[in-house]
Amino acid sequence: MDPSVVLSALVLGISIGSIFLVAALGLAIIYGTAGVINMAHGELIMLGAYTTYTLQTFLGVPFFLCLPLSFCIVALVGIAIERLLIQHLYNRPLDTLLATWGVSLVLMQGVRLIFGSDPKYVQLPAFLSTNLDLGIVNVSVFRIFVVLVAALLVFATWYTFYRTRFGIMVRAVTQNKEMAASFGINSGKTYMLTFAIGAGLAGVAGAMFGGLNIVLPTMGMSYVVEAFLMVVSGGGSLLGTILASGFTGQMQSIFAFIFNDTFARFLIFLMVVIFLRFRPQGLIGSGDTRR
Amino acid sequence: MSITRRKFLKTASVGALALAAPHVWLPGNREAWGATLTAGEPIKVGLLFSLTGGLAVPEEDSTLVMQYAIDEINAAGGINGSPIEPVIVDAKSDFKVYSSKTRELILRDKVTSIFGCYTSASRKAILPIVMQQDNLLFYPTCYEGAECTQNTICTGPLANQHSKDLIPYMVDQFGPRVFFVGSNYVWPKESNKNAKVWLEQANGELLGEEYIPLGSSEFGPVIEKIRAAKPDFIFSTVVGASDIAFHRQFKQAGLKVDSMPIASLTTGEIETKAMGAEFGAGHFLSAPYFQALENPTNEKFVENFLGSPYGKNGTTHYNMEETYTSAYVFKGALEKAIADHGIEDVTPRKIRDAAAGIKLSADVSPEGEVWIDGENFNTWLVPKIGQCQADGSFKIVKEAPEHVAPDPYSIYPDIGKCTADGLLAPDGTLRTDVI
Amino acid sequence: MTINPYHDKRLQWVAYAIFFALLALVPILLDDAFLLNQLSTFGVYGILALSLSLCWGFGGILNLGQGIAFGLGAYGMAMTMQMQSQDIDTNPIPPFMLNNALESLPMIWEPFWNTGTGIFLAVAIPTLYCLIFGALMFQARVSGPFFAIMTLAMLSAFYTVFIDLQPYTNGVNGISPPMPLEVGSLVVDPYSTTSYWIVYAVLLLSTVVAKLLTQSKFGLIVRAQNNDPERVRFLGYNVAVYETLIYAISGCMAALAGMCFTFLTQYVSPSQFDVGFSISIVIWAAIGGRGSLLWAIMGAFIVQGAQSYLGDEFLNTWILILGFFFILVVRFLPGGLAGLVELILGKLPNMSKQQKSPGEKPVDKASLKEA
Amino acid sequence: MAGVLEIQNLQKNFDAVKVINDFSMDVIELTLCCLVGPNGAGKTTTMDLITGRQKPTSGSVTFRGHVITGENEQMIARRGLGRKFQIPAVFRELTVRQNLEVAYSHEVNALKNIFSFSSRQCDARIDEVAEQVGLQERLAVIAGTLSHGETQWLEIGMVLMQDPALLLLDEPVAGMTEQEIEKTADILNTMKKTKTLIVVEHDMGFVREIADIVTVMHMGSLLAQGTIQEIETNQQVRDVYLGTEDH
Repeated sequence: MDPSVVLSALVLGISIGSIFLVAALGLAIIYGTAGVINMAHGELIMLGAYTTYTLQTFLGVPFFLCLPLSFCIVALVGIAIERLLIQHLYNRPLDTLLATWGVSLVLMQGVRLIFGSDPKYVQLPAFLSTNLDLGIVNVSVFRIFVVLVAALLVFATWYTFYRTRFGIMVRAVTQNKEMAASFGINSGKTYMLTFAIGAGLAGVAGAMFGGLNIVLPTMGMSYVVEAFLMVVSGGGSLLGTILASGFTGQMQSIFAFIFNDTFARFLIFLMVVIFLRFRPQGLIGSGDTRR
Repeated sequence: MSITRRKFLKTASVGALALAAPHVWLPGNREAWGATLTAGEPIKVGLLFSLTGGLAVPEEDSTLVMQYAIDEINAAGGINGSPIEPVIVDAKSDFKVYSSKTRELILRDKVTSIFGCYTSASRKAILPIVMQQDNLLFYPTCYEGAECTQNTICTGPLANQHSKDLIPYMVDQFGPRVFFVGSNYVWPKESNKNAKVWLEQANGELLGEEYIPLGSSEFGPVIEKIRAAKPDFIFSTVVGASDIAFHRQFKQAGLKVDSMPIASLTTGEIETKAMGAEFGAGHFLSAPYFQALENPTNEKFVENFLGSPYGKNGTTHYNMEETYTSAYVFKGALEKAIADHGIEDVTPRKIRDAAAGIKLSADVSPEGEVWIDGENFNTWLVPKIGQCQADGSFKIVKEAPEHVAPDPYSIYPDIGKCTADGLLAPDGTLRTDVI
Repeated sequence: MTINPYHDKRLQWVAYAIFFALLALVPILLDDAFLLNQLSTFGVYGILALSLSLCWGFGGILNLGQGIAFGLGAYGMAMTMQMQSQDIDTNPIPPFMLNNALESLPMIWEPFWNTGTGIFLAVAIPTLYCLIFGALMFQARVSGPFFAIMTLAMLSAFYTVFIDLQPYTNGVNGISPPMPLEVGSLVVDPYSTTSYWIVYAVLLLSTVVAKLLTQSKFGLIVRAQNNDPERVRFLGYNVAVYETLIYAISGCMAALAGMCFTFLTQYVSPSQFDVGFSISIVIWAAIGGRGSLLWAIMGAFIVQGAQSYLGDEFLNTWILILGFFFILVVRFLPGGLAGLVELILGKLPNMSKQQKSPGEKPVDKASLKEA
Repeated sequence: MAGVLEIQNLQKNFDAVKVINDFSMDVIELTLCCLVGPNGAGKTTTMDLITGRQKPTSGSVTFRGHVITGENEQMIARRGLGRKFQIPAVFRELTVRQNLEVAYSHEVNALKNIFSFSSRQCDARIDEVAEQVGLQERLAVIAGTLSHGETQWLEIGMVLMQDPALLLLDEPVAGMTEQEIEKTADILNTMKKTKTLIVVEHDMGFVREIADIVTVMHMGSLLAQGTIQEIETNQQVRDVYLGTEDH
């Protein structure tokens, strides 16, 4: 095969992996900390995209400012969901899954009622719509931008959870709720903030995906299944999710070059199922955490 | 061996058959239409489109424009003095609902005809019922053909009409090397087969053919393949949200619209509006209708429609116009059927038969004169090529010199030819209800 | 301790009998092809909700991919029906295959020439799939939300692959057999009482089988592993085998539902594998009451009935209403409507002094909390 | 008498930490052996290693002449090894009777159990065991509503229903009242006439009442073994216990 094609495939793999990662990051945090499978994650991404659209179209906020604003606004929605619903269901994992599915229905239809079902789009600064020609590979600036934002988000998340007091609290609660409580850590508040951060990350993801393609009430669904697979095969940890996203992104890109996109998708699903058969705890995750 | 098994099945089924007294239906026999039209009474038709869900974007417009057309016909005195009464249902973008709503429309509401569907999948879902109940479906958009039933009238372009002009035009303007990109389903694949025929005639060269999963928004690998192939233009049958992602990523990847434009069968006014005009500008579309068509009928249609309460979405496009003309085809055919048989004896099947050769003049049809083929009941029309402008509107750059005949089996001459009575195979056998 | 009449085993059987007697009266009392057909469709949904209640409500295995078995069964039936309208000498290949450049009938279609084999395969293949997938997952001790996500992933995989295998499945457009199903000399007209009775029989059979299963030792162990799989393992049972079996039995019922659905609609397409559809099965079972077979069935009738009659009334707000209702049920009424009925019956004056016997439904409120 | 359970050079590492370090022990048939030791001594891990819940890093466990290391939980259970957990594990949604019925695991084949509805043997055995653990009046009650002591007895009853040759009981009297402890001691003393038992326990008073042999673990290793009198006078054991002062 032509070396420039191979190189393109690899570069694209990084880009696809970073998109998977951005989509999965918030989910991984919420799952890793609170053990909640948030089925409304896709709709939080969608909310992020609509937030950006609204800020841009009606208030004229520039795109780069929309990213942090989307984070904040969707994080607030996350807090609302956590306070009103999820906090009552922490000891019923399957029920949180169902309840958040209900939330996703409500969010999707609510947005449709407000914005209508015709597609919207996010306006990008002109330079993000250009490309970078490096001779043998050609990369679009927007894809580089997504990779950079992904790296930034990963760093910020890592810093928050491993280098701040809040992070220590979160990990204490994750390890042992009762013990943490005896040290005066409010696990309810910790969960709430984690949920807010997870939702906020989905909001940023939405703001960026709005630039990559179309903004529709149903757009969340297309990311959510892949995002779940990243989290599950990564074992629910931050590092695991990064590795899983990077690896899957490469596979998707390479298979798409060799075969076609549809078959690539199918192969990935198959690989994840087989992988989990032999390593049910995921890439990074301890096996003996029962009882 | 087969006899004993048959015998067993027969015995086993006798009991069940005894319970099944009413509605026993033998294959080949069709149910009669269980209603009659009365002069002066409303004529019920079903509008079967999705008002919610993923298909709502194009189909809600179809419902609106049908209501507009029905109002217009009723205001002008209806059909033989009877007003048309639309029965509007929501198919919720779910083929199960299409199927059950069709039953509702035919069996409960006893509609005379159904106007509905935007996708072949939903059409295939409801055709068995429509055929069995011998009702009539007006399918008002483009499709792949390769279907021959006695219960469908289509007012959109078939695969053989759609790209006939587009391919030679693009080869002529930009060069012979082309790359095909489509969504992964039946219509793009069939359209591409037709396009290959035109490409060969135009001495073009096909560099590659790629299909994207429906709804997918990742065009990275495909765009890299296109970049490596360096075509003169791209022929696209990508649909829906994917189409918008494709155009956006095309520009973001640095492909140039001047040297490698996309010639599409789908990217119309709605899509360019949704992707942002700067991503659509410069690309081409082949369709029988554009909002920018300059003729008095269209100008009147656009003005009146957008001024009416139904024009709330602010645009007209080929799909809506094809739906609009289907209402007038129905009117023409029903008037003819009433004249031929008397209003009491009109059935949906007789309306279909009467539609053969029905012509809509340029005064009625915004896209210009069209007529229904007397054999396969698709539409003779004039495909036009438009180029998207910086503001998202289209400029007509070419109009076919004459009407193009619809032929659902143009690339499958071995299978047969669609006639009014069924699919006529080359060996002379006639098969009905081929779907 | 007072006994809630809800838990009375005899009264439970009476409730089942009344429900099926009412359903049996429908075709006798009314002669409306449309309503019959609609009720038959609801019956199919009822089978689906029942099958999910069996594996989720009793076994604790939340299957978000019940549409897989349903869809495979539906495809098997559609292929059988399609081949009935083909002729081995003059017209051996379904029309859509010719458009996809197939010169001869693919191998996987060959068995469907024979109606009996076709119907057998339509049940056997999905059941076999469930056995294999279940064994893979449960032996690796994948359970709970993890398993749910894996079923969702498989659902997406099936959806993708059935679209991609266009020459064999006609892709997105699906298969619409032009003729109704014929078994021997019996024509299963979708608008007739025949098809109604077939669906009725399948629903009745599934219900009886499911009910007996839950009362068997097997059912008891399945419920026990829902409480605490590890404890069951330490008693010497191979939990994975029990999980796999209940999952496969539930899948088998879903496959039967899929077959019924195909002869009712004469159409099948990859949207059978749509995520939304599989989730609605969960919604029916949850709203009706996952822990009760009968209420799960009624959940399907109630939600689908409301959807087809109120859905047009409320149009855009319908999904909103359904979503909110679903959230409320999950949050406040994990037992669904069944839990509500149980609560109300529990408040009534004590009617029966009978001792409770083993094999009852675990539907008191406390019992529905997962560990 | 032959050793019914032989543990040889058992070792379990979690990363670099040796949780069980070269632990060996023999259990003689029809005796009650108490496994004691301070928190973190590795008692529960030893139980896990014997019953297959965790796999040892090295070493072996032999039960009635079969090496069972590497076998999974259900295979070991079928060989006649029953276990009661530290945190009582009963089926909280099922009735007491159903709990015992599940525990009657003479037939483990799933396909056969589909066609099995009720058996007279099982009912007879339930009555017998229920009487033994004193729950005959509580059979119709949902297990989740039992008191803590009753839950402990139910789980002991479940292990008895299994009819194992060797019972491993992890802290059977934790959280019980004085009377309940006394009753439990009676139950265990009756049981050891027909069964071999290993009991993990902190409460030395209770150990004194039931133990034939006491094994003391410390830091994953065997510290001492002998009769209760021998252990109570062992200086090493005193040092370890004084260091932590646990009960």
